[in-house]
Amino acid sequence: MNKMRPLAVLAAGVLAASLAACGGGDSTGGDGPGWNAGVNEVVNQSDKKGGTLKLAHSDDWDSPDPGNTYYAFSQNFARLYGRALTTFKPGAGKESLEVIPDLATDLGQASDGGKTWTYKLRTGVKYDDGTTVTSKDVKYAVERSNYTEELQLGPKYFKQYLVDNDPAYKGPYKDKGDKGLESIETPDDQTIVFHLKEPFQEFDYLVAMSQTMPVPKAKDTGLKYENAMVSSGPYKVDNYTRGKSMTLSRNPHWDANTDPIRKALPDTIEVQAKQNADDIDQRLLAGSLDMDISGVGVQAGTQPKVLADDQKPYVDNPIQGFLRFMSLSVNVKPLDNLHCRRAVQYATDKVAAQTAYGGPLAGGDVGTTILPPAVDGYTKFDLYPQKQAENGGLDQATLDKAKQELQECGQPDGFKTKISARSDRPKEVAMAQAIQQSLKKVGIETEIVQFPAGDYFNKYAGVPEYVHDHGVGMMIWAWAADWPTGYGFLQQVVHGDAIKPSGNTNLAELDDPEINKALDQAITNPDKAARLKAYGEVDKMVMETATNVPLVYAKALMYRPERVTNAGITLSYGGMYDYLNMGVSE
Amino acid sequence: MAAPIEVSGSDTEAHPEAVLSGVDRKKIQGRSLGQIAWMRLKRDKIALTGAVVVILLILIAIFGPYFVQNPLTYHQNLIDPTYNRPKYGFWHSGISMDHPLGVEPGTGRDMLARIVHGARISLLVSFLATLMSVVIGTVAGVIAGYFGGWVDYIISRAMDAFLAFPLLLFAIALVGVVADGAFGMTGNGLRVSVLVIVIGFFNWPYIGRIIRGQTLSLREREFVDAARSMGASNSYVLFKEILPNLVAPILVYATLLIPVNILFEAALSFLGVGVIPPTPSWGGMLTLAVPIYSSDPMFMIIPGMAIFITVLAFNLFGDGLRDALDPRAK
Amino acid sequence: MTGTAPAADTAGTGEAPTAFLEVRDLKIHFPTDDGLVKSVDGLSFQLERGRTLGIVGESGSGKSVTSLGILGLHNKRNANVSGEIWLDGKELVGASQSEVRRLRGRDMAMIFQDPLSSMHPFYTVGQQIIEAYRVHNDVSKQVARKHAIDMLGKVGIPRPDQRVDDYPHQFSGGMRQRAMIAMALSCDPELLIADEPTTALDVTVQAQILDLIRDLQQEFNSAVIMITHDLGVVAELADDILVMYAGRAVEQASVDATFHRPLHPYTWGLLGSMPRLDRDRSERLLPITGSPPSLINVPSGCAFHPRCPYRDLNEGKSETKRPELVEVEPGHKAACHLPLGRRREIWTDEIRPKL
Amino acid sequence: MLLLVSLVTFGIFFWLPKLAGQTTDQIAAGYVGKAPTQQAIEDTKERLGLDDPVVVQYADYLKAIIVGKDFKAGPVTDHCPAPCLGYSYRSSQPVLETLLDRAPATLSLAVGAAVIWLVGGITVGVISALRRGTLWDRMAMIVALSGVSLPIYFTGLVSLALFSYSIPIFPGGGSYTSITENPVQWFQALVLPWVTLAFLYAAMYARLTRAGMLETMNEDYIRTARAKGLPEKTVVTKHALRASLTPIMTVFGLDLGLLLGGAVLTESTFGIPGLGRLAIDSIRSGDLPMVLGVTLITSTSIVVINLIVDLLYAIVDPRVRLA
Repeated sequence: MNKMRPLAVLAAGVLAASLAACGGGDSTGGDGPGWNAGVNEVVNQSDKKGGTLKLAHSDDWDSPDPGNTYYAFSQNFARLYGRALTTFKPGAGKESLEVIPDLATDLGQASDGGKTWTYKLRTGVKYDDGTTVTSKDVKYAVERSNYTEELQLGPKYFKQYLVDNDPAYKGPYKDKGDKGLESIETPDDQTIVFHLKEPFQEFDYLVAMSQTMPVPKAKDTGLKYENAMVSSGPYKVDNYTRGKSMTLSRNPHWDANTDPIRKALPDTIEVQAKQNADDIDQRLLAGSLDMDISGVGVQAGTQPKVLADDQKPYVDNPIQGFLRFMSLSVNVKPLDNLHCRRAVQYATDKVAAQTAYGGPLAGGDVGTTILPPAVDGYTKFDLYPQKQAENGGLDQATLDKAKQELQECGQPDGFKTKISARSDRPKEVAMAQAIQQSLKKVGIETEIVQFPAGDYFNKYAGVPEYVHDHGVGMMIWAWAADWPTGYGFLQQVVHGDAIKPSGNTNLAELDDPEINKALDQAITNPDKAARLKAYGEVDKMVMETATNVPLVYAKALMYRPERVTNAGITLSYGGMYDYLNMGVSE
Repeated sequence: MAAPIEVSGSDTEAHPEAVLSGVDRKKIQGRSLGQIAWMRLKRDKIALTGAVVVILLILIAIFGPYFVQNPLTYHQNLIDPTYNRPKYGFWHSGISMDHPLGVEPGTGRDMLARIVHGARISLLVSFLATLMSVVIGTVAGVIAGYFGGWVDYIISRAMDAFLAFPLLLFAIALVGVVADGAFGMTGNGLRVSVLVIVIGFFNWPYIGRIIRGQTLSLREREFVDAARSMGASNSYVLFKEILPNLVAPILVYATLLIPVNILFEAALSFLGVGVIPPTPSWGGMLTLAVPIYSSDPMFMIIPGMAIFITVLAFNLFGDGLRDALDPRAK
Repeated sequence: MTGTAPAADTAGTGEAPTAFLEVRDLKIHFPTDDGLVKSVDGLSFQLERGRTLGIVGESGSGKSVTSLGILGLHNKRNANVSGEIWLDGKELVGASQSEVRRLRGRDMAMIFQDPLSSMHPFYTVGQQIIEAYRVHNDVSKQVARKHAIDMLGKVGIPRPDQRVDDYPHQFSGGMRQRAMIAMALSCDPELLIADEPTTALDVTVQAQILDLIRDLQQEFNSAVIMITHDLGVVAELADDILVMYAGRAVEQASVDATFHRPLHPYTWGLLGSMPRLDRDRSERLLPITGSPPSLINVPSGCAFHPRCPYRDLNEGKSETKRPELVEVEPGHKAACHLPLGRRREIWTDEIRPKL
Repeated sequence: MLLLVSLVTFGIFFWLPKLAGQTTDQIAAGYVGKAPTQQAIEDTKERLGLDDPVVVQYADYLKAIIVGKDFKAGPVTDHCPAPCLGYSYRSSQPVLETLLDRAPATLSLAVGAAVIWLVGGITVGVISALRRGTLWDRMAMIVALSGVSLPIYFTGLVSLALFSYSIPIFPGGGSYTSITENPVQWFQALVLPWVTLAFLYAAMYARLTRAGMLETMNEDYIRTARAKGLPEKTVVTKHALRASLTPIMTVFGLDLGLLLGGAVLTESTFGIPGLGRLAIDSIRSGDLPMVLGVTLITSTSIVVINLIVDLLYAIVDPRVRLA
């Protein structure tokens, strides 16, 4: 599992188009909407109801419980059986990044300088058991997902930003008082008010998370809720068997009048879990399957097939929300020295890394900034320009720069350290090997250490103490924003406050007062344009510290079978197809 | 899977006397077990082929690495960025004059070099592991078989228990739990030793069982009684009478255990708990080949065949050796 | 002693003989890694119904191979068989396997040395007899079972109706051998070959089994070949005796002649090495010196010469010329270079007294 | 026996990590999800009882098996009746339920393959034994050796590449469906796994059978059977083969037992959702109760099958007395 999958990524349509171009040119031969057509607009637009939408997953949900999940695909898909206060506009490219009201009638009303947010619920929204949705259910949903010890899998932003009770709130399962979390008020069944510790201008993005999908207290069964979920969306979950499948059918009590954004086209939706990845691709190409729900693109083995002229028109190659990069721990010698870090910035052959990860199409574009081009606030710059020698590898000039930095660092002959990667991510390990090779050229000797992805952040790379003790100077990983803004992307990675004893996400342990301050100010700023500008500047400041080596902006080859209607890449869920209005043509 | 004890049924079906009075006489005229074995082995063309290949492999494992290019050197220029696989060579294998077995997708590292270095790891691990199994197995087997009674009972039950474990799972788990830096070792040094210990430790019952059986029967033999009756000490009987007679079976089953262990090591690497990259290993190469095997099968075939040929060679040789040395075939 | 009129005259002519069983110039050779093993090398004899032929010799003299050869039980793949075996007017060496198979068990049966290993451990004695009976007789299981019980009764097994369902390992050695015999006789064969039928048994039982065989032979009037290295046994049972050495017959005569007027040094040796309880022994036994010859490189000339104390008495013929088996007295044949008279002297003067 | 197995398993998974120097905090950190605050870690430790000494944890585990156990799922508590193998650390599913849910796939795979390899292996073995030294025999034995020399995941991939992708006769990996759902697809999906798995084992059994036959064909009672004038066919099948089968039964018991614990490599190669894959996944995700569960199932099936084998022994070989 990737530590974090994006809830949203911002990208300019123009950009997407240009990416499409560098992604292998336009459709050649074959009919169909065309290569990369789904990146900018929704393909096969249709209102035809009926049929069965078949999806498959090579793995399984962390949990389909809206209050206990983190995956992007899960957030994307949960909207079929649940309605959060807000959501992202169904569509492709730029428009897909717009936050719009869903369960709420309108976006949040900020007051008190952005510390208080008020939402009004739509009337007449019913669960699949016929009961009516009230604001208490939303409150309860947030409480159970953020404050209980049982539901651990989802993000904990509400806990982080909302004012806590005094004494600390123990969550609805332990705290039997009827007040619950006092910082969420529900003056009436249609109104809900959130009180934040600090001004926070991007709260509308936060409540777009599946964690605000209403859960009636009476129906909550904690960890077992995933097997008996109550639906507030157009579909109800008929059954979910972990490791096997989930089937959805229409929610008889869903009323289109209360829901302007959903089309609810298929009669039934099936998801098979734990399927063989290659087989998923085969079935996609054969037309017996409609979607790979995980949205990570086709397997390397299928790549040649989908790039063949007859298939290419059905392929999109969108930028995904990830930055794949290498953090340099400022607390591991000699990387505590700026110049040693800068040396690494130069000496790391990013093209080699890119190829190792799958090349420009399946791997991604070479990265030079922390913010991926698809994230709002991205400004293009390259502080450590590299050049390739004609027969592969970095050219002498670049290597000389690196050597010179090593000189200044006092390590003219290079140094020794460790590179960490996730053992069950062959491509990441391949990347590590590529980097190991290129660093060797300037005398930086590295040893590759591998850890299981499951424990990467909670036990190893994400545990500063471990990193220091074992001298793991370089850590390869990937990161995507939890909500589609520069803040959502940067805060967890570069803000001093993000450093945690375990499950750390600021792997470089960068704690620069300037950077921290810049971020803190940005988020309190109601002016969006100003915020975006600030994110770009923070990005530059971070790159100045050379603590993180951007490797690639992730991209994937996504297959869009002919019979699938309303297929568009939504950047808000990290560049996968938007499932909200997907249908099938018979 | 304990190898079946095969009798190469000698052609004496209907005329025991004839051959006894015939062949035996000659044997009595000073033909040692070794000579007989060698004589038989020489006649067994298949086993000989196996033996030759085995020797070749060992030579390759020892000296090969000095003759091939660096298995870690990248040849990005050989890789087609769009498909992320070699630009030329049939099946996009990248086979060429400089790269007889082609190059690896993504990195363009020389396959031949990786196979050769892989052979080194594979053989190193399986040999050491086998050695370990043989030592534990022999000691346990002899003790159980020779002293019998409750000692035998305990050891036998232990062997049963071991055979009842899902070894692969345990191996994976064990390699997993041993964190880097444990026992003051790091990187591949640690990993290889862990692999050796895990594989070796889990395979000893196979040897143990056989040795126990052999010892049991030996213990009843006249010459042992004779020695005992002359008041020989246990240790004397064990080392002077029993062990020498166990050499043949030990040799045979060690040879037959090596291929089993090679497969075991490959399987572990395949499941991602083998030696640590960039050190090449055959199983590891197969893992990388899995996602692309349907489009570019060469990267699966080459390491696959490497494993196959090696294991087959050892099996053929070990088989012939057994037929040649099998006491019952004498 | 018409029973064993010399076969030499009709040898190899290919036409059916008068005798019930006639073996002509039988050769059974086994090519092995170490050379050609001549287990049987030109053996001829004949046998009538109701009579018993004892074949004696040391192990390795080719006795058992002969018997297996007659039944066609030698390994087809690696044995070269030549010569003729006539059973009741049918030639067996040339006959197809299936023909011989059909004869086996019905016309000729065999009793083996070790009854335990010779009976299948997984089947009851009854099953094995029934099986034997039903191969050759198309009868219902019940009938066959009935027959089996009768047979067991005949061979003197108490409570046969119960024992029939026992497994071999539940029988005592003697009982087992009786069961074997019952099985062999279940289709009342005309030729019964007993290969060391008593060696695996203890002495008291031996006698009983021998009696049993004798009685049954009288009852069924079958021809019996008794293979043994124990002259005592043949003395008990046989009418005639064939002494084999290194795959050839060296002496062939009636029991009486063999025991009282043996005309071959090897026979003397055998007699000499046989403990005689019926008379007080003057001296110690006279074992034959040396060990049996290799059947791969059989000694030149007389195969026995390396061990023969009288080899120097024939102007070196022993080492060069192989002595033919010739009739020296009516119905008494021997293969030896020693002049007949000399032989008689040696027997009467030197050997007999010492026995 | 089972106790021993469970004890060792428990030791390896619960005790060894501590031995390797991990603190309970670190261990717990593996299960807290993505926001491992100290609070969360404490909660998790308490929830999973990781702070107790390993002995106590083992005792609890056994207790659960005997009397069952309650599981706090939040607002509701869930009772898992004896024999309770606990709950997954990851998915919070009852272990036994999951095992039973996965077992059919593994069972189908193992049994189907077993049938093929027994029939195939024994037939080939017998023929080779009878035609010893002939070309057929040599070929058969070389093929057999190749069988045991091929890594199953390699044969699996090759067979998939050939018969599923190049020549699409059979469905690709991961197309397993339960027999109750769709018998036809169940069969189609399992043909390749069966054959690949059977190939490996058939090879072994062919060699076993051949060896056994060669041995028994030298037995006196075979000569007797021939002497009775039995047709060669009867001699071979009824007398020789039956005697040769006993040693094979023993090995078969062990193999089948281990297979029922999940053919790890085969299942992961063909994407069959059986116990083997469950085991691998669980080990990777450190889902100890699951791992324990699978190991126990495996050893149990081995013990049970060996019992059956012993019984069969007594039936096949009258000399064997049941103790």
